[in-house]
Amino acid sequence: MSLPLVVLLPFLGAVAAPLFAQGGRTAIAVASSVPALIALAALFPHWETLADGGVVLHSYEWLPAMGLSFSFRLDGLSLLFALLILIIGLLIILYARYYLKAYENVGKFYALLLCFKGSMLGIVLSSNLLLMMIFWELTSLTSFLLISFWTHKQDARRGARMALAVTGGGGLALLAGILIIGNIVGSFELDDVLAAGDQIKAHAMYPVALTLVLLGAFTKSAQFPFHFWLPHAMQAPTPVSAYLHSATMVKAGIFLMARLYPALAGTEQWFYMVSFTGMATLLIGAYVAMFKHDLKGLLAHSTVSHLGLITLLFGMGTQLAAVAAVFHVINHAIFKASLFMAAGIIDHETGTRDMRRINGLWRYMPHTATLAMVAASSMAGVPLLNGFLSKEMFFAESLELNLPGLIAWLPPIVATLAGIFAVAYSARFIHDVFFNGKPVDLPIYPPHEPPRYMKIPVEILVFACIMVGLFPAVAVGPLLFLAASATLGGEVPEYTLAIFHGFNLPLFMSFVAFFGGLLMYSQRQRFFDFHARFREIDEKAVFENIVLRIVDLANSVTARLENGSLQRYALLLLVSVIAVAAMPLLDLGIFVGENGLSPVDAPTAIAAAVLILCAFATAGLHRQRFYALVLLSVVGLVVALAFARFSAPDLAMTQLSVEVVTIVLLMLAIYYMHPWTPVETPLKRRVRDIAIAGVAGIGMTLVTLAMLTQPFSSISEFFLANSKPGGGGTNVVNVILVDFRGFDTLGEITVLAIAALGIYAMLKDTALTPPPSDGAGHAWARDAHPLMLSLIARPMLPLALMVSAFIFLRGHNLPGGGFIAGLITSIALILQYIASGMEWTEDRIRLRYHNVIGLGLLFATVAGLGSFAFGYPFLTSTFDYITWPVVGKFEVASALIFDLGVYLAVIGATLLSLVTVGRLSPHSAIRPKQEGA
Amino acid sequence: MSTFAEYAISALLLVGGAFTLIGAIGLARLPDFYTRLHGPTKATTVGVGAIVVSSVIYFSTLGRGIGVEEILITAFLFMTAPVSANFLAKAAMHLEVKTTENTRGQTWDQ
Amino acid sequence: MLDRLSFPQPWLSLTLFVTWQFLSDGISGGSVVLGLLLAWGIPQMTRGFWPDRPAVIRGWRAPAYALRVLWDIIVASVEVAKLILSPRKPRPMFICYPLELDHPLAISILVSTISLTPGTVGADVSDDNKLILIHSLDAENEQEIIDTIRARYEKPLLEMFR
Amino acid sequence: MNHWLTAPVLIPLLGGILQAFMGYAPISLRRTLALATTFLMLVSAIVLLIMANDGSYRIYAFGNWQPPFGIVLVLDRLAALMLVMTAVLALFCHVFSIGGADEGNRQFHGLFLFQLMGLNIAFLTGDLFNLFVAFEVLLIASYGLLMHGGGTVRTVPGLHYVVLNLIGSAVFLISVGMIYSVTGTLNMADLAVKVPQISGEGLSIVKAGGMMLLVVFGLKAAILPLCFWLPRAYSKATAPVAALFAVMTKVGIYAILRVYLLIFGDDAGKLANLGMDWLFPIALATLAMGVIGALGSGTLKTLVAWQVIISVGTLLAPIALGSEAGLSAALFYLLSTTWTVGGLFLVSELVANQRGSAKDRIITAPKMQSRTFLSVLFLVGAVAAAGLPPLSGFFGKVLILQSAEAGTEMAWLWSVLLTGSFLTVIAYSRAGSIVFWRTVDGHLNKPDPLNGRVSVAAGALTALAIAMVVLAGPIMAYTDATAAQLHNADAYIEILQTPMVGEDS
Amino acid sequence: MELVFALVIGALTSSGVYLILRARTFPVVVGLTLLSYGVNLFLFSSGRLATGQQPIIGTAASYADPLPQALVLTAIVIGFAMTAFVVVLSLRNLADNEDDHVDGKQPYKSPAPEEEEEVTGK
Amino acid sequence: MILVALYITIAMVTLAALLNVYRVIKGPDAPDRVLALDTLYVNAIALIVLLGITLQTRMYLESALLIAVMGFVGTVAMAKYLKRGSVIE
Ligand code: NA
Ligand code: NA
Repeated sequence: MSLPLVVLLPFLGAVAAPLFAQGGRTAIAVASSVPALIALAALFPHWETLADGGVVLHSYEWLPAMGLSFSFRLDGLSLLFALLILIIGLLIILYARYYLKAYENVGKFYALLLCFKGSMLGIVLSSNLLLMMIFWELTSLTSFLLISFWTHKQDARRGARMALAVTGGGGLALLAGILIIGNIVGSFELDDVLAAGDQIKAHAMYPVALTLVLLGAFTKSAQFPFHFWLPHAMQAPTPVSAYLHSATMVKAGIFLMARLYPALAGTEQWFYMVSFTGMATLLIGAYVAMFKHDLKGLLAHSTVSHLGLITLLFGMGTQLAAVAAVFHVINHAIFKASLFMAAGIIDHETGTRDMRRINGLWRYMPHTATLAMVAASSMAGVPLLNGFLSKEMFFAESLELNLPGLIAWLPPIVATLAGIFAVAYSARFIHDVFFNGKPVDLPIYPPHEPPRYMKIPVEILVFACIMVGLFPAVAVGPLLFLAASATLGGEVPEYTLAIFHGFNLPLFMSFVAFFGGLLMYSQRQRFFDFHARFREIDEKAVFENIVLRIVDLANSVTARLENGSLQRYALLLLVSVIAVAAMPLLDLGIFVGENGLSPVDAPTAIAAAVLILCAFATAGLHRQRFYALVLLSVVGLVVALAFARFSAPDLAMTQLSVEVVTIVLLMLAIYYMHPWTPVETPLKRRVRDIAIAGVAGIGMTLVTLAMLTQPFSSISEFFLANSKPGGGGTNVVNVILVDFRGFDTLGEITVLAIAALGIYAMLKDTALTPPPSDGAGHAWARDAHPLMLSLIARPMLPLALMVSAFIFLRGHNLPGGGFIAGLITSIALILQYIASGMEWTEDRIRLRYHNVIGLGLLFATVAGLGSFAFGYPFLTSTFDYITWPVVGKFEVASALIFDLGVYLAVIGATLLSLVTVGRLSPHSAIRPKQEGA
Repeated sequence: MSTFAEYAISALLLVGGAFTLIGAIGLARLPDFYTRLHGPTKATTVGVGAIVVSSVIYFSTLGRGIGVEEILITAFLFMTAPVSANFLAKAAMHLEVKTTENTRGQTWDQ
Repeated sequence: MLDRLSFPQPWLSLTLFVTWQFLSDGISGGSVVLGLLLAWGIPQMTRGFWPDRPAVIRGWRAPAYALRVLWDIIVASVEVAKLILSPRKPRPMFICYPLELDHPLAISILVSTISLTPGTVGADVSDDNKLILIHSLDAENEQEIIDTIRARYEKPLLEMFR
Repeated sequence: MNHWLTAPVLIPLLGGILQAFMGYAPISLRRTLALATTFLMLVSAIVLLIMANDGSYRIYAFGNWQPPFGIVLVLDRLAALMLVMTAVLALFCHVFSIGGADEGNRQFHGLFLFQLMGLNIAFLTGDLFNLFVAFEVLLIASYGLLMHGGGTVRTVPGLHYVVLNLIGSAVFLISVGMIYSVTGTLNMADLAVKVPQISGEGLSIVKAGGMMLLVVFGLKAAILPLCFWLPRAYSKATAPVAALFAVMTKVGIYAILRVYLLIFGDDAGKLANLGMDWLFPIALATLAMGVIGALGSGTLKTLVAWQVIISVGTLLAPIALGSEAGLSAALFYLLSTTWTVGGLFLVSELVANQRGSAKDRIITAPKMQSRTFLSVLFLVGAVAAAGLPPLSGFFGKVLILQSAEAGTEMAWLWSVLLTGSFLTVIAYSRAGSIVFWRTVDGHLNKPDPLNGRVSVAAGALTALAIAMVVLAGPIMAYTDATAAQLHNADAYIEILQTPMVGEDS
Repeated sequence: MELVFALVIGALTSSGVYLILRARTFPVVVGLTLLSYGVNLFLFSSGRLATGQQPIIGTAASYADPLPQALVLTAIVIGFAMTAFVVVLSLRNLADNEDDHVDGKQPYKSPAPEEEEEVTGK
Repeated sequence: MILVALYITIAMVTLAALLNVYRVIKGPDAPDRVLALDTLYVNAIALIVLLGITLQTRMYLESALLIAVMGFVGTVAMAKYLKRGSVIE
């Protein structure tokens, strides 16, 4: 339980910390250090187990399907890192207490810091690679938020986004790599993976996996060419940069290499990828650090360089190198943390980090200076300090590489060269800051020592530098041993943590580095001049430009594709349809099925010819809009005739009534539109459209032809057989509509209702001014409701109502039904609107069409619900033949109530739509003449 | 079916067809809108009326009852034809549709 | 409340009832009941739509008038047919017909009649209901047509609506 | 027969009817009733989920007519999952809308409920033509909702959306005609029986029909090249509507799953796995297009709208590969992405309301009100959407990645998906840092403070990304079972044998 | 007969498709209507063509397939609802953009990149 | 005999319909087209009735009745549009 606790605590702390923000910085700092303290306490008891070469495992099932488990693992390596994270974390908290200003959002700061710490602990303690992956990306996220803590600073935001992009992106690569490894091993549990090293290396996917994993590691620990994000991460408050650069974040990549060392290392690919990347990073980092005028900039690049060193060591693949690497991890963490804090103090007290302005601080803050100088010397690799030991080991290892021919000299030379630079920039850090004359107009003058407690963390770390430097075996020996053995997976080579190994080549290299460095610093001006020839590139700007470039590109691509043209979209849709249908239809070709063609009678042929002619005419003459409408109604009429001709009386009637309503609606519309359509699309486009239309038409023709001549049998036999006995009606179509497939009809009238409500809502507050005259310039006639029409219209209403009743009642047995009846009633009412006007009509029929619609839907639904009472499913119809005295025998069918619902819904929807559009008319307020007459 | 009925039906059919056709011919070949208006309002109406009546007789002789639908249709046609004609004429006058040169008298402006 | 039970337009109710009996094939108890229901309900619903009823309608004169019109229609159609088929050009004419009728219903009946009968179409009625514009397909002289219409149709209508 | 199956249809229907009557009732009453309806719908959906979890098929034969003759509702795990997903999303959107978005149009709640009815029918129906009707119901309602909110910005996108879908409906009918003309049936189970028996020219006709159907569903799902209508339509819609529309594209995906696994599944003889070979590259292309769009978007809502397209691609890729694992992964991701995107639409709206004239445009503006709250919501949403740990999106994507068997498909899927995620991260971080962090001096004329309803709705919907992680175990178990059930078409076909009420079984 | 019918459907489809691809709302609406006529006829004919076999029990010796007829009836109604909606939507478009172009004649412009450039402070 | 008469009549009515369509397309003025359309509707009634007689069924008579009604309403609406612009006001 203790391991999950260690990881979980900081997150809990993150939730709790902000609550202490009110209590001031001290309160929150104390609160925030509690988790770390508990964590340390929790880890302590495990020391025994580890010392006996054991491993602590706490594992809980989570998502076996995914291979993801809540398993944590404590061994030497994870212990080492955990301790670094926790202890340095504690010092950072203390340091930040004094670094942050009272007015800053300390709650947010500590919360984020703790989240970050928790994520780091998660990485080093997870025993499940997927779990580790989760924490890995969490560090990217939390560091993103930490670096951009001062959100008002542009550089901070950019630096943060860059860090996120690089490390987060690398994380995705790592994810892929881990998934492949898990795929090979068949498990994501660390033990299985580490045990399956040979299997992994033998696998075909090994190179891919390795590359992806290394991408993750290199991006995280700022290896060339991904190093550029790290220096910009120092835009974060100094406590954060100190933490990120020394113990955490960048060390995550290193940790990953150490962690997976047994699984992945020891191959050609590993050697070349890792060591050469390391070498490049080592050199470049060291070189650039030399020329940074920004204090933190110098340190940041030195971090890059040291990370390169560690990577190179891992890359060498020898066991001793690995040991050296682990050792340098410790040392670098210690001196780099202290240096950053020192830099922070200087920044804090002088108000700048520009070394060209900061001079001679020795006089103002001797105490801080001493600490910084010791740490810097350790960074330079001066004997008797911890930095020296691991660097010495490194030099030694660089000679052990048995590379072919001259290349064998490359590592030692690079190592020495980097050493020289390291000494040089360390010297600069000491001399240029604390001596080198007087300060140049510092923002804060005179600078003085920081608050007492702000120095304590630095003092502790510097003390560690010296201790490790003088008594390595005592100070870190056991820990190093455990870590190394964990890294190497058991056997640890012979190594001695002595200060002096006698006069040998490594020692000589150290001397060269030391004095070369001093020489180089003394001659710095030459180098600066030389360096000044190359113009410095600002990675942030480059990154930002790349992002902007990408965004612009995306923008233009999007604009080109998503260009807001319906014609384009419709074209794409239609072409897609044609494209997918083309292949099957092409093998179909002109196919006439075994039923063959039946003879054509002249009237049908002529009617068809008329329809085709008018359809094409509608398309061809669509610019004269009224003309197009007339042609359209001819088409509609012939379609209705076709339905009648081919045995569908109900359809014929429906088509007729729907068509006329549509036409009326369209006429209501073109009143407000231009009477003709302008010529806009160029001829080429029109020709293309004609081609597409042609293809579509031909396709439909072919399908229809093939379809109609194929023999056929369908489920309809059932409907014909059961319509009368089961549905109580002889009009099978109607029985299907109200019974067999009543649910479709319910949906259909719902659509009608929604459409009407939507139309009403859409036009509620729309104002349209119609053109004062028609296309030919005739002003519209004044007389709205001519005498004869209004006279003839009125007697028609009762007749129409009776016809509706007739059509409605017979619908179940003969052509007709609620829908057609409804349309007839609607048409009759519409005629009243046309003849006598809206106002006049609505004075006489007080119907709120919304309610009619609602009533219709309600009737239909209730009719369906009725059957629940008898335990039958929704829409189960019942019918019976009842005999009443006078009336005699007659049929009552529940379906009739359903059909009544249809009837009402149709009336309500149709009229609501038309009336809503009618209301747009500016005349709609004018009272018709008839009122007076 | 009695031969008389047959004669009557056939006659009505032919007469109806003829009138319908003539009405259409009028619509097709008369010189201007106002003259074309006459064909449909009279000939076509009568023609279709005749056909519908023949249908009445036909089905009643088949013993399918007297078709009131047909009667409604006829009544409806006779009621509406003049109204449509009147209304279209008004529309035409409003649009100042040209009359043939030999037309006497004036249209009213609407 | 009582008027709700009455038959506001008896003639309409009668028409509806009779038509319904025809529509529902064969008179049965059911058809009678339903017919009565409709004959009562529909006028109730549509009562507002009827034009103000004429002072007096002498209904019994209507059939005679109808028959005459029917006959004239047939004659008219034959004449129009002849004219349409004959090669000679028609001699169209717009005629203003001064009205004696004043009841709107009567006027529209007259106009309908004119439209259905000898080569004439009732093209328009003046806003003050005093004039009808008639388009004659093939007219020799104006007065003749006016007189015919007056004698054959307007007089009987005047009789009916007084 | 179990009447519960009709609840998700009848509850919103009756609620909608009520709304139609209550046009002039006080808004508080209408709101209460509407919200109650949505809540009841959620309850019924959960009940159905529990029922469906026993892995059996339940059918409901309307009018007590034996399938394939009558229309049936079929409840299985997938249907139940879609129902719950929709109901949850709907509830939060509805709550949000009551924060004020529903004002100015009395039809809003009616349309909203009818839309839900249409969605639920689509998820439950076992009849191809009834699926068409369901589509029409939810479409017509969506047209109305899309136009809700006044102003002129929605008109043109709305028009495009409507016209394209009308074309789609026409194509749908043609496909139904083609399929019926050969098989002579409309019931999906019956189709699954009949399709394998087709031979000769009938084959080409049904094949053409099936492919056209795929295009129709593709249009609904907004796959490339049929996705360009979506960004403007969604980004211009009122927030709760846009959020609800997060489920609309999923209807298309659902239809693809249902029809192409059942009717054109592995056992469909010559028509087995119809169109799936096309679907995979298209899915990846769609994903890529979505990412490009997201990178180029100028407003938060547009960004989220493109995210919809990204998720469509992400979903369809594993579905096209057709493995059971892939299907399960897709279903998990489906839940995650639908809710996340919905939440992000709501958050964007809140942001837009706080930034004065800058609205949700990704440009510098004066510091907004309640920035911390909103930025946290956005962060959570973005992390979930981009598929970063530790939120649900990450799990969905990992499952999808794991589901691909080694081979070229895997290479393609992985590279496109991961590169996509990478660029999405860039897009979100950029948008977020500009909108929330980069501020100019000057202050906004006091925007109306966030009211409780909208904050809760947006917060809760976004927080589902966390809840899903906590419940990842049971959810995955369910999706696995669902995938297994979907791959066993024979069991579905047996619904044809279900006895009707009054028959002795 | 079948060929004639097929040609009719083809004609309706192609004229519909052509009009749908126009730039103004009115032709698009007309096109959709034509297309829906064609589609309805097609769906109707998926039950094959029959003469004088109206599916009304007792009025014919054999009956045409009633199911497609019922489907088409539903389709017609839905089609009508949709047409009505799109007609009104085009009116709304006309009202909002003083133009009946399907794209509202409002060139969409995504915010220009310089608008997104970092602008610091004032 | 009826059959012969029937076929002749059908021929005549179909021809008439063709002439109407000719006028619809020829115009020249909008009223001409509407008039022709109206006449076409009336002819359609005749065709339906004739179809009914040919098939010896009354099932299509309601369609004929509806054509009469719809034709009239359509014509009226179009005429009103030509004259007044706003059909419903
Ligand atoms: Na200096
Ligand atoms: Na339509």
